[in-house]
Amino acid sequence: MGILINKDTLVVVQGITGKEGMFHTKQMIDFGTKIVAGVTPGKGGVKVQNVPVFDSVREAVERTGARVSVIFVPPQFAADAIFEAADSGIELIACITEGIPVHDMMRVCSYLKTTSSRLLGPNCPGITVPGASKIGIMPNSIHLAGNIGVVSRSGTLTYEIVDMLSKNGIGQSASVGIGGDPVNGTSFIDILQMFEEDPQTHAVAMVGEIGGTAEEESIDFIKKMSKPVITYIVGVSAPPGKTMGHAGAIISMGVGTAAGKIKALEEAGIIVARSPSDIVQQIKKLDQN
Amino acid sequence: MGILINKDTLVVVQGITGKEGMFHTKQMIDFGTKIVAGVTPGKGGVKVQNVPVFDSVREAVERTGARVSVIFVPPQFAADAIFEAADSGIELIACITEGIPVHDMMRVCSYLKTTSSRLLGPNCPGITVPGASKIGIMPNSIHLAGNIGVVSRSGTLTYEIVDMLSKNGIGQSASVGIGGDPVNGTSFIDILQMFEEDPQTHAVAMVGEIGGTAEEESIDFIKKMSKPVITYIVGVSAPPGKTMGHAGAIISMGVGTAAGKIKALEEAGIIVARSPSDIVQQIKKLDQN
Amino acid sequence: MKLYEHTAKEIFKKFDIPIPKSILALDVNSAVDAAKQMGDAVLKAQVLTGGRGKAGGIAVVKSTTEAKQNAQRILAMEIKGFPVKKLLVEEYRQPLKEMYLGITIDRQAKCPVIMASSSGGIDIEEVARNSPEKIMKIHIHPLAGLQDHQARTIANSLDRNKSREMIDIIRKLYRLFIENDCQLVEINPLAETESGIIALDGKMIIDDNAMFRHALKEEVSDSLEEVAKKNGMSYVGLDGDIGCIVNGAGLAMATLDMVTQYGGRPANFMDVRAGASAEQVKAALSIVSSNVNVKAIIFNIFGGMTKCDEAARGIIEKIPELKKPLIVRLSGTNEKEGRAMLEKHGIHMATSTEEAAKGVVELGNLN
Amino acid sequence: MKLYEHTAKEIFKKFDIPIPKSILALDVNSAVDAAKQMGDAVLKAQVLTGGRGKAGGIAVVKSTTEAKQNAQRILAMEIKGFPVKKLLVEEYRQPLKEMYLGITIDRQAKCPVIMASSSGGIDIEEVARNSPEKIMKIHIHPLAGLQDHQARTIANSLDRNKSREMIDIIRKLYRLFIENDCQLVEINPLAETESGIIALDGKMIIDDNAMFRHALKEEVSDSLEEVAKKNGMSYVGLDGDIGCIVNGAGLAMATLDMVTQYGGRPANFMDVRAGASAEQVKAALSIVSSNVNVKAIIFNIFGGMTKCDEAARGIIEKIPELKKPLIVRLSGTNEKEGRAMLEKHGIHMATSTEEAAKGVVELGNLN
Repeated sequence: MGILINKDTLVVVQGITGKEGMFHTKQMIDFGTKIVAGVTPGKGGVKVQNVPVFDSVREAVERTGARVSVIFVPPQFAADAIFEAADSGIELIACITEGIPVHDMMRVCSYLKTTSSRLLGPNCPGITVPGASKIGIMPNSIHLAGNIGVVSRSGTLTYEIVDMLSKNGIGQSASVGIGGDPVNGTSFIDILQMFEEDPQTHAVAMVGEIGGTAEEESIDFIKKMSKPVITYIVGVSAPPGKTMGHAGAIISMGVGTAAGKIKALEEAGIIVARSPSDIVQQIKKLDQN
Repeated sequence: MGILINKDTLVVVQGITGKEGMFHTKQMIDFGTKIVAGVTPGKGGVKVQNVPVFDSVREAVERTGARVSVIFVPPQFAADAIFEAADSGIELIACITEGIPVHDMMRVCSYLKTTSSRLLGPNCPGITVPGASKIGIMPNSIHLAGNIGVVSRSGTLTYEIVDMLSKNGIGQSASVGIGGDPVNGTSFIDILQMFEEDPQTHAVAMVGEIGGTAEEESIDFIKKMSKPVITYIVGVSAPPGKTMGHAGAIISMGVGTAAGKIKALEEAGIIVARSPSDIVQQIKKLDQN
Repeated sequence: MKLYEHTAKEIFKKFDIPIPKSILALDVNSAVDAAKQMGDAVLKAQVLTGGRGKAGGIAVVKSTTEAKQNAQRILAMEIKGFPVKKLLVEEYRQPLKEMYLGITIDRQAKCPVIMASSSGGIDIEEVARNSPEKIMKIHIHPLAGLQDHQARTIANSLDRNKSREMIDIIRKLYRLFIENDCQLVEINPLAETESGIIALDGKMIIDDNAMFRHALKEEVSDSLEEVAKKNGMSYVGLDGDIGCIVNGAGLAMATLDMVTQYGGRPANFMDVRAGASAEQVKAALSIVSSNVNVKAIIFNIFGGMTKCDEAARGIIEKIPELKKPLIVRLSGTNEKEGRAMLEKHGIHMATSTEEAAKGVVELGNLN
Repeated sequence: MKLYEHTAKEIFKKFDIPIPKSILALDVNSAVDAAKQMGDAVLKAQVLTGGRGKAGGIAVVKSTTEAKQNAQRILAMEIKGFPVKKLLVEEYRQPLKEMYLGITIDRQAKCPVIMASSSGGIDIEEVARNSPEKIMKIHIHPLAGLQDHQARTIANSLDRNKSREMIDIIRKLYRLFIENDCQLVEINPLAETESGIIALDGKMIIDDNAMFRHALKEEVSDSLEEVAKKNGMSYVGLDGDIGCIVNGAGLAMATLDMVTQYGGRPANFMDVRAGASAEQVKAALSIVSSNVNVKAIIFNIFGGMTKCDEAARGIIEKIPELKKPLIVRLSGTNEKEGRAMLEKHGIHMATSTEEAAKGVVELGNLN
């Protein structure tokens, strides 16, 4: 079970011949992920970690049946890599790359609406379904199979929380990083919906941060969910963001602070944990009820 | 009944202050169409045929509740007029304008897929539901309410056929011109589907012509329909089309001739009439069966 | 609008697509002078039709004598009815490999499609027919435009070893296609030569509807097609003797079909378009009747945008100088007014296309 | 990257958006010379922050004496911590009406949004708060781009009588926004003057991630923020005494929150980003420890892309010159190797963010 991927998911790694691509291909294989192909334009024909490399995603898909892609290509080529994956029929595209221009991402997201591909990220750690498959860069050792869905805008903070859950014997149905960029492919609500529908998931930990309104937007959905959601918002001690001129103020009108988010969540009756260890406590409380 | 429009349809005329816009606004009003607004940028505030004119479609929609638009603006501004209608929540856009650049239409059609608007045309005579409403430029006098759906790529040829049907006592549930341009909004199949679902329609007359593959593409759909479809293809005596270089030949590989279309239709067991009066005869035959 | 090879190549040059050095020559002497400057040269007939190579309209020349002989010969040719009035004199570039690269519009997919084949040259249509798998087709999203991965895929299919050079040409050609409102742009052959990849031929067709945003001038021509176009109408000459004037392309084709069914042979296709004015009607009658083969004219209007009284006014003004018998059918917008005007002048009238077609064939047989 | 007004206006000029005549002055004398050339002139402090008008950083001067006095005064100012080093000297243009026009990115809608108000000027934020209906917002489809009807709607909302002039400016500003990868471009006020509509101020923020495709040079600066940026890291100075080095913005924020919860006050935010090298770790330690207020440092890595042994290598190489107490937490990729290396050097270790945060606050209190 779990969401989005399972143990039979066939994966292509875009940018497999780069340093990060190579390293994490090995990590994913060690985890048990079925990496069936790599892509680096111009390097078709070689092998990396015993995985065949192709010139294009289309070729990789035709030859191996891959349906999920994970992207490690540098930011200036990453938008094109997403376009290529979508045009080649990839169903789930996890883009790890950090630093993609936001204008590129607006075009990408607009284009993806015309396709049936889902984008996770960019600037995200990917998704791990313990005991089944891992797409991305979360450390292999931190996961434990179980019934908590974890979804987060952050990378390393997700590891911290998943690690703490596991060390406290609380397993995860899946851990998902949706990415920290202002414009991204998959929202909190998308993942909450999947956890709501996944029989293995009993409760969800949602980790938000300052900036944007992604957390506030999820409130209505969370209230309708049958499963408990524990939230945690970081950035309480952050200084007021660098001003974005009047336009930022007009658009956001003061939203985006941790205090504002926590207030909105609590007013809606949603549990807000105060630290990673508090998440653990809150989940333990759920079990007692 | 009928399709797409009915007697309560509220219509805005884009380009109402132009010569054609003014003339056909009057014609439509005479037919019984509820023209509630006109739009010509910069002319907001005046009245044409007692219809209030606005600067923008959004304003027209907000003030009058119009849900259908008919476009008479010159070809160089027509694509923008379609964008504007779609962005203002218009559900059906009938674009009468002839001569819109095909590159504009590719962009328009691609954009419309991201909206819920349907485009009829461009370069089309619009749609008439006898006794209910007329959107476009078909002559008022030729229609008779009844049970035949008419759909055609042509303008004036549609009038000829509708006129002949009416003079022979064969009424129409609706007459629709989908337009003669290479890239357009609504296809034969779209309209056939509506006729199939419309209880008032008992049979359909579909009028095609040389060029493209719109007729061939409808064959599979027609075969699945519960209602009889009489087809008529013009251009049998037309000289071979001006060559479009190799690319045209590679793309079309000889398709697009009237002979080819007629052959494909007849091989699929679909009735092909040989003249407008033959359409009448074929429909009369249906009634006898 | 179809462009001559030399015009297309001027546009290629603007977009920085590599082409051979060339000079346009309008007579034998300047063709010979040009060839001298090129060393080995190719003389190419400039005509707006294909198949000129097979017709002998292209010659490689290695001496002044050869240049003169061939320039004289080609400038005297007529290819598929097009007299050769211009020669493009190009430096000769030996192709090591001939490829095909074209962009056109896929009506069904409603988007541009790039086509490429590493087997280019004069037999590309045969390749398309017999080995369609040798032609790669890539559809381009009209709003997103050409993506890098698409250019790369096409480039690799043409020549994986020249990928970078190829991607560059593909991107430029796509930009050219978009910025010039092309219905077609084609390089065949796109040749690999010792000094790089180069467009040895160039074909462009620009959307007539988009001419308002381009500064291109059409070649001066006094053909009936051109005269009609200038008057906002569409005319295609045929080899029969029944002149046809109709509003709307569909009804015009139906009218021609009817004339043929009744045993007549249309002398032309003419669509006066929607909303024709009296002036346009007069021009249409002048154009159609100026064809000496025409024995009788059918004038068939079903008015929507076009008003029958406006059409009648044009006909009546033209009648005195019209030497050919005419049958008129007017229906639709302002039909009564139009018919009443014509009846006063005793003009043959019909009430349907079929009746008019039958009538005009009879008039033609009498004449 | 935030641009100075004068840089933004140079870009406005390239895109043919009307701006007043201006000269950039770095000292009083050249400011006075420039003002002389303008007749009535405005001196404007060039600082990368808002509110300079209210702070007195703008002055209209009508004489050489006034110019000199004000140039001296403003060049001696510091506005919200930014010393004024440059003056933009502009010809004075009397605004008859002040409007607002800005383009930014709507994260939620994932597209550009154009904002316009006929009530522009320094109080625009108040307008936004109290009369949001006075600000028109139009979302632009990222692939289709700005449509004419959208430009027209915005133009009409600003000034229906100057629609054509306004449409032109809106189109140019949108093109500027796209072609420069802007996160924000803003004209406030966009002024109507006797000689036409003109951009009296200009603000631009360019996406740091897109700098690779732009030739803009950043202002030279030796702030810790800039040094961090040059090393591929992100640093924000705060006013506490606990130095913080973390990989990942989310974990960094959580770390600061924890330090605060345990009673400490963070001296900075620092994200060393994913995949930091030993060199970057050393640079991070240098930057954070160079702040004299720092009493203790927390170094918190949960490695995914970042490898713990690589981080440990950086720490160990830096230890000899590091004068401040340090607590290190290493988890994730190559955790064992990293921890083993540090243990050999007797460095304080923690196993979670919370433990490390608690530890660093204790170290700070000891110091």
